[in-house]
Amino acid sequence: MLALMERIRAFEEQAILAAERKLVLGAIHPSIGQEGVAAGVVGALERTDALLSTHRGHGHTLAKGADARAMMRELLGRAGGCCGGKGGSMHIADFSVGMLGANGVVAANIVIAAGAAHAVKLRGETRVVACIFGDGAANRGTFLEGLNWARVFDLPLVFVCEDNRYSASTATVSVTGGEGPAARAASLGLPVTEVDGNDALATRAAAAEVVARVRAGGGPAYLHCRTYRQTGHTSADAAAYRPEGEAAAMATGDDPVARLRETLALAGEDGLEALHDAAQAEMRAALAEAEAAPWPDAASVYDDVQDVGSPALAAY
Amino acid sequence: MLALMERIRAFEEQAILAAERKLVLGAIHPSIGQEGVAAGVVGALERTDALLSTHRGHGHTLAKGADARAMMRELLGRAGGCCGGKGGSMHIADFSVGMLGANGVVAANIVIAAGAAHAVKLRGETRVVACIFGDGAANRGTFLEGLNWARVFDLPLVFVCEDNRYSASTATVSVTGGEGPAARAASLGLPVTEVDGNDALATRAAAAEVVARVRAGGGPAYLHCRTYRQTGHTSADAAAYRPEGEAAAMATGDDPVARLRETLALAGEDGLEALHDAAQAEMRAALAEAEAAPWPDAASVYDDVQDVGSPALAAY
Amino acid sequence: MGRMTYLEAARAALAAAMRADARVWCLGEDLGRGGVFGQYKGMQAEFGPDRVVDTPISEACIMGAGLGAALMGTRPVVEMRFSDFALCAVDELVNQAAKARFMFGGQARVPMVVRQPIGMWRSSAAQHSQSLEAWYAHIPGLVVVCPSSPQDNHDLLAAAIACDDPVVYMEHKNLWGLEGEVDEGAAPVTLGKARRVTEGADVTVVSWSATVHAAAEAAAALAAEGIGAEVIDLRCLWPWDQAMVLDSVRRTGRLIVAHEAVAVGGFGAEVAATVAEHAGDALRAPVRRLGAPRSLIAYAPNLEDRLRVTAAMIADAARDVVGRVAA
Amino acid sequence: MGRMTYLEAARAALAAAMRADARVWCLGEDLGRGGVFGQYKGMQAEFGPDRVVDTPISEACIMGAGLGAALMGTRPVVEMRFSDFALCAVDELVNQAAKARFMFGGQARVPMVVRQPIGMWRSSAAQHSQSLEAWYAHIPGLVVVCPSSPQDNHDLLAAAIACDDPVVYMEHKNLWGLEGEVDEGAAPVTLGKARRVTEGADVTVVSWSATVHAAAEAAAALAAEGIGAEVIDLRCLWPWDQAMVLDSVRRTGRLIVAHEAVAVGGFGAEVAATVAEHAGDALRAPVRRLGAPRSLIAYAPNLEDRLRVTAAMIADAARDVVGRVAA
Ligand SMILES: Cc1ncc(C[n+]2csc(CCOP(=O)(O)OP(=O)(O)O)c2C)c(N)n1
Ligand SMILES: Cc1ncc(C[n+]2csc(CCOP(=O)(O)OP(=O)(O)O)c2C)c(N)n1
Ligand SMILES: [Mg+2]
Ligand SMILES: [Mg+2]
Repeated sequence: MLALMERIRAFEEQAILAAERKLVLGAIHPSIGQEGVAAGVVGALERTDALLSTHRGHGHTLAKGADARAMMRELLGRAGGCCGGKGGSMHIADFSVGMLGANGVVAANIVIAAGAAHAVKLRGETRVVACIFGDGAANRGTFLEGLNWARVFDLPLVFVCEDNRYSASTATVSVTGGEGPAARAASLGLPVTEVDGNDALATRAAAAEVVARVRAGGGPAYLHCRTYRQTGHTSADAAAYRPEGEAAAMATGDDPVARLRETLALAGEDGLEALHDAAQAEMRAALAEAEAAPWPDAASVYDDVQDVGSPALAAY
Repeated sequence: MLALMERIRAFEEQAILAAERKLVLGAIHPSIGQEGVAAGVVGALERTDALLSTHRGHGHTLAKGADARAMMRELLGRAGGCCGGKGGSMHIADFSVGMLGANGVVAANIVIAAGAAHAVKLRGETRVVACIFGDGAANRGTFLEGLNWARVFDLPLVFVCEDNRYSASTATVSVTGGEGPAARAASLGLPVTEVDGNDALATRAAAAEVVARVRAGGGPAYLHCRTYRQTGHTSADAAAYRPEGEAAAMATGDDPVARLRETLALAGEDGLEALHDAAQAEMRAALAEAEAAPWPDAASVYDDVQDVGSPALAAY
Repeated sequence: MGRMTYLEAARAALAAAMRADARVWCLGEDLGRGGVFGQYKGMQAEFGPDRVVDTPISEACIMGAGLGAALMGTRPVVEMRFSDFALCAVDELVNQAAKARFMFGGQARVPMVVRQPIGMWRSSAAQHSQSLEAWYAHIPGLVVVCPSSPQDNHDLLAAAIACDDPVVYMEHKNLWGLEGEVDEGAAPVTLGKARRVTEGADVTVVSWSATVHAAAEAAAALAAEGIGAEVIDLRCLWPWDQAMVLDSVRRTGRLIVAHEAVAVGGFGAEVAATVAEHAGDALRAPVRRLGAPRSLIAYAPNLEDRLRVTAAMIADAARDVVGRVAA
Repeated sequence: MGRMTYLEAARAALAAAMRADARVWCLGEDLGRGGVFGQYKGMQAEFGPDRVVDTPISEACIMGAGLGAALMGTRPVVEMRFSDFALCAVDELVNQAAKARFMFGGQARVPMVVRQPIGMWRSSAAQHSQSLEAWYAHIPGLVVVCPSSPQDNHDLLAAAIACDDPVVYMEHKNLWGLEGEVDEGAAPVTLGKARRVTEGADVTVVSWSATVHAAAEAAAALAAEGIGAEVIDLRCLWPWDQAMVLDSVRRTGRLIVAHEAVAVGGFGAEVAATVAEHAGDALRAPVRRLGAPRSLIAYAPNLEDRLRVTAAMIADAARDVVGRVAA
């Protein structure tokens, strides 16, 4: 688990570096500080389970088993990217491992996940669908429609709220009525579990229990993970909207990677440093390789639009 | 209050008759059986308060003070209709009495009402906005967005759910997760009041208390009124989807008009029959007058589109 | 072969597809009771509530769930009841379903049909009468189909269900009761092929959906006056049969495009502009478009009628362009 | 007068309107921090959080609340952050705001401006780069404005705020930093009036928003070759300045319409079709439209670039139509 979290952090660090070097083209939303949720929750899924993620989904995607090199190529818009360089960070996906995509539209993945779970139920499969979204997403209408749908049709769907307190530059509580997303999920008939998302082991335990219950036909469930993003909203956001010292305090006092490392060290695990170094090396190599990779074939701009009709510019 | 409820019922009866005689052009959604909510809730509002209604809003509109003759002309699409014959039943409105319109889109009025209340707060007025919607509307995303908005901005807004158990031909509980709209409103931070909507006096008392609290700056509130529609979804719907005898039982055992009449009779009120007869006469006259009214001036199809530009067909 | 209505023809095609392929299912409000117009009558009884699904009033989730289920390999037919209500689910259709295959580099396929009943229908007024087919023709990734006859509603719906990309399928509410011969065993049609309704040498009249019948009526009147109008039913607005239209206009030298939707920004502009660009030299008279004025659809019939494109208007336009010799 | 950016010009116009009229206010996500691009920088400090409102991420309610507040007599400026997110609020804009005045027989007025930043911008990819102005031009009841310069972004936003009907105001994300002279005291402009960017006798080039700059660049290149291109910036797509365009085409005999949005179903089709209909006889060459292919906007720059309409493409099209003598 620590290996995965080190890899996620290393990937994000290289991605931020690449962004600073203008190799990453669009905006990226780093998940540094939220590795406990990615490893804890996504780690509790089977490879054949489906996952729908958000604009801040690098960690989720890695945790589901996607290839870091293909992901980094995607961030750099290069051929060989997991989406052929067409999607970028906010549309990163790897269907081969059940990662049905990040999403550039907040809370849009909630109703899509309802459909994915509906298909699983329709075909009587034992797969589980997981849908991860942020605290800000709970204020869009799709939150109500998706959770209600999952409850009404009794679907195998785990809704995971990655609550990092912020919606871009807005403190989410300031624009969220009532007790928050968990209370809303309960009012829609879903059992609610809350966990310290920065305690990776506790998160994994909670997630495992919820996923098992859902896989056994217990119906949809809601898992609320309190966490914190240590970077700005995007890699270019200085996040001056946050109280003085908050980010620093979280980075030192409540860092999921550090907390797990300490726990394992206490338990006598060794070779932990090696995990860190291996992760750093892997992701540095991924960036170097991505930087050297070619651009996608220009003609691919007309591929995968639709089978009928020609998207090519008519002879105008 | 009984006078108003008799007038609402008489209006609906004449409207259904007009529909059967093909004088009413589009579909209408009668509110027979729900007069207690209209009289109880809307009756608790001031003339300067604002109301947003639904596709089933004839009773609300009358209760807010609109002229029955202008409403009947609108149902027949005639000149002199409260919307000039352009809106019809599903877009009936009378801004002069603060009735900001029915709505052909379920739950669309909830976010519009949030804006109306936001304007009231912005200008520091003591007006209240009321938004009435059906039980089915609680499954659209605008329910969550509108109630959350009202709570976050602490708006003078009363959300009223007219729960008649059905969403067209679907029993709403079958497609509603959790405990229902009231529980959802509570999860969004709104105080909830529930009342027997077919007990007109109890509904008026509950509404008066809630409206007073809201007017005094208590923030948004939710009022759940249990009621029943004695007709089909539309005047042309035989409603075979309802359990055998349910409608008949409600019409005899739980009719809001009959219940109020009995209560008033018990209290020694007299002249109640006269209210019924007067209402019937008023609405028969309204229909007769509407039937004789001219069609709108054809050129008005280009009026009230927008000030700039010409909607008229270009010289094609 | 059998005589059936436009509505029954679509129901037959959907039922046949569901019998043939277990992946095909449909979802929407009140489908159990047959759907608001009856297009699903008896289907829940035959296929069960798990394949003919009654949904909450949650358009964003009806559309979004259709997409999610399609990504997982099922083939949903999403019923939006009125095209106007699909405006509550435009992010799900346009930002998500239309873009998934491309955005994810071909990993995703979205074999989803979105049924959106369009058109003016017995004073439904402004929020229940719209025809926004031009919107979806403008969106890369979406196929757009507008059937005008019972046979087409059968064949085109079958083709749409068989298509592996999202199809916006727009039936016209005024045509539900239109009767016609339907061969349920007809050869499958290709999406994008138009249909020549009448032959004619003097003017090409392009249309789709309900307005095809007004065009055919106009052609009959014109024939009696010795004017040969060639009526072409596009059937699909993307892809659309440019070849058939350009070929016809090169023969007749005159184009009229007629549709019910607002003329400004209507798909008629795309047809007229394309003809002007690629067959401009063959034109013996300026192209003509007939569509609704840029006003709203009123409840009162006499106001609603002011927005209609009628057979008489089409015939007049034809007489005008035919009467006019090249400048 | 002062030199300022396209972004600063709009901020100046909004601030001036808010100072002059207490009914004007603005709402959207993260406005307190200046808005995602900085268009609201410093405004919450000046006007307070009640008139520069930070909203939840609830696009349907941001739009719906704007409408409700407009119905009650305030004049909201609704910030949608990206035009793509407005697709989460199409019912509120198109079924409700655009129709309220007409549907309610003139009882309602909706003095609301909906700011929707459009356009390709630094690999924002498919869900953050769209230009759907053609959609809203097709909707009765909506005014559609697409500013291309700092002065216009000042004057047109002021005019939009003063308009008593809903205006879809589409600023281009790539123009935020464009600098220019802005006279904050300039006479108010009329919505619907186009702007002649260059004079020319040989070909009329119609455009709007960011593509106006590509057209102007092409005109400069063509001038050097002795070809006079008359570039017209429509500024408004509804109402649009048909008179200026038709007059120009009657003089030059040639039309090119160039825009960033997808060509199929783009507003260029409306302009081209209208010219073909009303000035067809003056055309010495077929009309030409330049717009994006009907594919999706990719993340990789070399793929994104394949969808751009460039100055070179416009110049080539001009050379083609000028070189071509009437058939
Ligand atoms: C519908 C929509 N509105 C606005 C945005 C712009 N946006 C992107 S991320 C974001 C904040 C989301 O906050 P949250 O859901 O808590 O996720 P986090 O970024 O905290 O992981 C916003 C407003 C968007 N992408 N989609
Ligand atoms: C967004 C939307 N979806 C569907 C419809 C069609 N429709 C009209 S009324 C109705 C049922 C509404 O039920 P409820 O909200 O309980 O109101 P009631 O009719 O019971 O008063 C439906 C599905 C609509 N008008 N708008
Ligand atoms: Mg967050
Ligand atoms: Mg109901």
